[in-house]
Amino acid sequence: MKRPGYFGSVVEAVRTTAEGLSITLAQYFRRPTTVQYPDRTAVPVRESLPSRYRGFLEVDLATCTACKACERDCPIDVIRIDVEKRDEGRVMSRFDIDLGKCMYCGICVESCPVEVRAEGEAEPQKVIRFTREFEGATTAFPTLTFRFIKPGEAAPPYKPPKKAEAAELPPSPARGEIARRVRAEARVENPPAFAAALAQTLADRDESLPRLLAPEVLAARARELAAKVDGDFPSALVAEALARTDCEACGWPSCGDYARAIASGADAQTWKCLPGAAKATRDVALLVQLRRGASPERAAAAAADLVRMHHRADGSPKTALALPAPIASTSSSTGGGQ
Amino acid sequence: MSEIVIDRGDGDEVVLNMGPQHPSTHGVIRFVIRTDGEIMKEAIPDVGYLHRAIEHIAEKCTYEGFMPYTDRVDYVCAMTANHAWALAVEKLGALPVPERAEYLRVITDELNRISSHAIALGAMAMDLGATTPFMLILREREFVNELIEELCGARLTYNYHRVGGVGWDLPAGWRDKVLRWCDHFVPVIDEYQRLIAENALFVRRLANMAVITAEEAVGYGLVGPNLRASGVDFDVRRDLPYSVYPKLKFEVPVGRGAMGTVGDAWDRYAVRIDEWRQSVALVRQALDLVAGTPPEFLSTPKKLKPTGEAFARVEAARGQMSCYVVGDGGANAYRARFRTGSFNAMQIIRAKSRGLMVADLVALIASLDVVAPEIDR
Amino acid sequence: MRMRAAFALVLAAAACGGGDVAVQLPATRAPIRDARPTRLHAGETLTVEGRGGPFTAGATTQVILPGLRGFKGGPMILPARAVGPDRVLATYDSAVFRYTGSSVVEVEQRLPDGTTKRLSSDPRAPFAFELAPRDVATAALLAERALPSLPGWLVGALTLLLVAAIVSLPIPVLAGLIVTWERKISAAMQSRIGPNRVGPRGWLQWLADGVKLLLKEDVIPTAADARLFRAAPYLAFLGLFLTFIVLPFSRTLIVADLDVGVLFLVSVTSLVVVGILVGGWASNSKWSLLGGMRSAAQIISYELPASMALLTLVVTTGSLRTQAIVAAQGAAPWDWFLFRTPFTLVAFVIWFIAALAEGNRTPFDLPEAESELVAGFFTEYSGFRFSLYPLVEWVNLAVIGAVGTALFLGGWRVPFVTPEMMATSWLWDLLGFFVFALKDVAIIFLVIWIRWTLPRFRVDQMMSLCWRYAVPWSMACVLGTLAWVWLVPSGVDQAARIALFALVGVGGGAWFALRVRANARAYSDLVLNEKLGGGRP
Amino acid sequence: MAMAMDAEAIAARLRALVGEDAITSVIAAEGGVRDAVLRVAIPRWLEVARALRDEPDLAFDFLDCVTAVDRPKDGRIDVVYHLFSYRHRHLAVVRLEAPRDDARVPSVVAVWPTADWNEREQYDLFGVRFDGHPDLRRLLMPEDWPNHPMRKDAAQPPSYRGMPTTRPNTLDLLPTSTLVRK
Repeated sequence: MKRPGYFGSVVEAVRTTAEGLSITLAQYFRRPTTVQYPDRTAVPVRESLPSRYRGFLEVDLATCTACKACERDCPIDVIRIDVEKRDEGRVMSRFDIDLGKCMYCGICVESCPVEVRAEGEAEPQKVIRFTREFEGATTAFPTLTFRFIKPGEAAPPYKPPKKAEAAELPPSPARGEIARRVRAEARVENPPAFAAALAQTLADRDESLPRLLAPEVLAARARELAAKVDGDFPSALVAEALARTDCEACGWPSCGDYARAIASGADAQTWKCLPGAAKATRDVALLVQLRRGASPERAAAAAADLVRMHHRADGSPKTALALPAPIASTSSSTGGGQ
Repeated sequence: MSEIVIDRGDGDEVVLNMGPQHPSTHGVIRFVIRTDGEIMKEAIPDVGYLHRAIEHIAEKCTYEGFMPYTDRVDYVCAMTANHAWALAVEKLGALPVPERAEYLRVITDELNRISSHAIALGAMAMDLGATTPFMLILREREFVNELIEELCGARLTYNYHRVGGVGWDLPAGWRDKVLRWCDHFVPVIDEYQRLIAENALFVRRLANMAVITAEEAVGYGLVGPNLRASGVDFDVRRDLPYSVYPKLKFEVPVGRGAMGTVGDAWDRYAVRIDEWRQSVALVRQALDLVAGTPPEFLSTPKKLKPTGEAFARVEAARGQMSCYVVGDGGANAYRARFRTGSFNAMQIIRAKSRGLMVADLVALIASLDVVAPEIDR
Repeated sequence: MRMRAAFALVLAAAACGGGDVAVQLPATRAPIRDARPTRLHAGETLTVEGRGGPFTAGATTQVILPGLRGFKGGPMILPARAVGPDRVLATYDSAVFRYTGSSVVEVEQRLPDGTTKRLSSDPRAPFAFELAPRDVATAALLAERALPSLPGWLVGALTLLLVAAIVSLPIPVLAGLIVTWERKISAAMQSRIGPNRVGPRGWLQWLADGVKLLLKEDVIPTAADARLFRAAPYLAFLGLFLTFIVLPFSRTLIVADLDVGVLFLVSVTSLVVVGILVGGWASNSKWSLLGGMRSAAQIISYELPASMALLTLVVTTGSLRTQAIVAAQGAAPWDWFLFRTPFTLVAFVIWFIAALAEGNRTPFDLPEAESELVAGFFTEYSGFRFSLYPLVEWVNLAVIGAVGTALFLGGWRVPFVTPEMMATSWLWDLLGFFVFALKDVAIIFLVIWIRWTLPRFRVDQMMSLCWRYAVPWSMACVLGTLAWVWLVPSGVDQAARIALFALVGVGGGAWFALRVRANARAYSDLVLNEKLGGGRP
Repeated sequence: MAMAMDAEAIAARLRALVGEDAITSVIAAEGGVRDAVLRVAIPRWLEVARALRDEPDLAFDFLDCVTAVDRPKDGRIDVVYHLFSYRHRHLAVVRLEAPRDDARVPSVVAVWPTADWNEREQYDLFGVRFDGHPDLRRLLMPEDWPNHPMRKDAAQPPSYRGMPTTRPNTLDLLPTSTLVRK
């Protein structure tokens, strides 16, 4: 079709521009369709999502038979289940899903053989199922690895009743509860790297020896740590005492590794945390003493001596240690210690 | 991906590097433009930045396990990519598919075609400077996303089709919502046509620009809307019918050169707008017919270890997507090959870019509706 | 905010020299022969000369101008002193507002013997007086006299600086409000919500953005030409800021009512293109250079039709002074220049398109076409230096609105109020300012509205629109107006105005309203996710 | 006049046009093979291609897809061409069986321009050299990628220009409960 001529194109321009303007003005008076997430929505977005929404996965361990169908069928193996032989029989010691890598395709849910009745749901659900949780923004990447079994605990596999085949499906909590709990735990387990370091530096600005080793402060700290060091001795406790800056001044690639080395006794020199300076040495020394069963008072005294031996009055370490060759850490270095 | 070393041309030639991060290359594609400032001597595409080796992954996971990866072959129109893989594997293993599943496949394909065209048309308007049409049409796309989200739980990478059927049946009340949306959407198409398609400025930018003749289109392997805009009346849904398309009545829009010559950028734009209307009609017909089908929507194959080779074609949003599968009796595909619409459309850009202006290159890319995932896979 | 700015303008009102010379009729044998100068600023003296020594030196005398109404309503009385038998010097002490009018000059003297003598100039030849408040020059003079301790030139410079500051302080606020308004309009047109978090319903968003940009680090590319890179934005800002001098916001609210008003306006805007070109070149990046060159070509070529379009107005009014052009238009819409003649209507359209091009507004935003040139000439700018360019663009919107209102839509003319009545009290001026602001806002809305509807021109299409359409048609308008002013009798002229207004104004408006209603009814708003519902501002 | 032809008819027509030795055999469409395949002799492939496109009764004007299939067990790489005719609406599948170590196949870019990138991709991923291709460079992988990645025997290089090509599974990095108890 021939394009309009000299004057024709002027008429066309005016007509179509006027038409366009009338449409945008009509649009101007319509109600906006956007929603101001996250704080000005009528209901929390989670509740407005359809029931089949594929958000975070969750596993109801009470009804999980540890058949590992989901782990086997996942195309990118983001599910890891460890089953161990213990004196009380086959037990699941680990059920992790790395939701940072999962692509939410739903193949695991389809391959799960066990059906359950979730609270407030008409259709039967599976043991591993999607929830409508989706808010997973985090600065520490390991937070997205949901650990349905806490390290150290164990969950016995569920044995479906044989004879009552047609019996009522086993009950299961409402979808989302388990996911929210596990996500909260994951957030606690992996404090954002920079927040912890910042809080630590801000909280106790004055780190000179007189203040750190003042009798009542030292005693209070010893009692506080004694309460934490009950029988078990997770390296995370030691890691918290360090400066968490992964600066490798102690020779270990990350604070986590140095903490694990101290916890396992591989590295007895507990005063190498330069940024942590006197405060870190004191806390770690207290922990080590308490771990050996010393009473808070004797632990406080030993810690005070150790700190005075290795730190000047203002808390800075005496010997600027030459960095020894990094010792092959027991596990590959990752961000924050475990 | 190749470091294209350009010998310094004559004096006033400037070598511009457009991409791979550039607002109007629709994904990670790079163009090396030799221009004198406005008129282009040539725009050399350089692809491979989004190559995830999807075909290689197909050899590493099972036939069913590979389905979510087909979403990533063309994440703007994932449904038809699912459908291509399902068809190819079903043809390879000669697997039955229940009739209800076929209708569900057609419904979701057409809905996804509408939302994919929404991005194509909206992005093209935005590339030429009109941001309002883009926002308005994304509002319609949001409705489609919500409908499909209610059906299968995902908004972009659905993983809805399965080998031997589909993953979920229609939820309650979904059919009325879709019909309500269709009634709302048809007048919106007319408004969109008046707002931008017939706008004098828009037409002057696209009419008679980068005209692709029928021979060139076929020679360069253009498919889908790009091919039909050049006047070739071919649509896989009608001419190599699959699924239940023979039972549905629809016309195939072909470029008529309404604002310039047949096969210019405006025709490629107008053909997609007409396809919107056809897709809405298809969705309506399929929704009526699906009610009368038996409830079974998935027949999962017992043992899926086929041998042999099969070749399936699907009319995706960017044209015919062909999927060639070779099985050697194992649980994984021995070789999988996806030939997509954007892959062919990219080859014609270098030939067509000679003599265009830089602003026209942007319009040409948008009119061919090229997306990076499909080119590199 | 805008009100305080207006009063500030009044305090610093300045008018420098020149102006029309009133034609003096030969006086008959009246005792007072002449009174010079007729254009007086507060603080200047009026010399009245008598014929044949009528005055008695040393007597208490005063000069009365019955035709001009004094501040408290009576005839204007100026204190004077007789320096000789035939000369009296009267001082026009001060007036807050501008008086224009014609009046006879009378001198009244009280003689030592108690009688009063009253002499008058030729009643048949009144003098055309124009009394204006103190201009910057006289203000500086008075300031020097008031502060003898400081050197004269310093006081003068400080006064000028004070005037400049008072005029330019509201400009960033003005720009900020327009930016926020544009974001709210564009949001509504795209079914979005727009800024509604900072300040009451989002109206302080511009302040938040401004402060953010101030805090951002302004980076200078290493290979850039640092000095030019820093200077460019200020050049562009200077070009725009100067246009505020000749904009007639109200009868008296004008910084300097230059006789060459319109010419000054057209010539000053070309400084903006220098700023853009230098900015583009100095960034030493291919994209910026391309953006800068495109914008230079665009603005320079669109200056021609813009000035030709304004020329048609100058031809109709016969004066370059913006106030004169406003005065030549009536308050009623059909008396505006927009509908005065078909040629001025076309001139308005051409001027409006050219103004959009000079402001780099869609559909002419080629220089910063995101899709091709990333961000055009200000790609490399950041921080405060960057914020000057959008500031220039958005204040340019206000300038387009002001010029359009003043020259085409009857400026500050309040309907059914004659200029003389307006001269009576400052309340009318305030109302005039609001009418001006209303029309200004209407044009700004139109410019924003167009931006969110139309796509962008290609470079060659933009140039062809200028040279194949705008330039020839604007020349035709000038010739047409000449012919119209010369040939068309006033009766037909009046009828043409009403017809044009009825046809284009009322008719066009009605058709458009119908289209808007049809589009509004085309389809109903759909909400699929009832729980979340649609957006609430 | 559109008249669809099946594989046998096409093979017969090609043998008549190009020569008896051009088509080595026709694999019928039964068992796993869903579409009949024409096995063409590699040296005669360019002529066959021209005949396929120019012969009015064949009119295969659309080269749908070029695929290389690596079969180390049979010591060969098959290059499979899927062709389609818009006029006659019929399909053809051509297979060229090239030796695995030095796969050289004549390029058909002269016949179908769309073959340009298709062939470059198969060269990039499988190492099949297309003689006569105007610009046979890698299409997707970087220029200096050490091998042709999709060959069955191609090992994944541990790193490319200093960037590791594999990442440890994040789940392995987490210490399992047993480690902690020790």
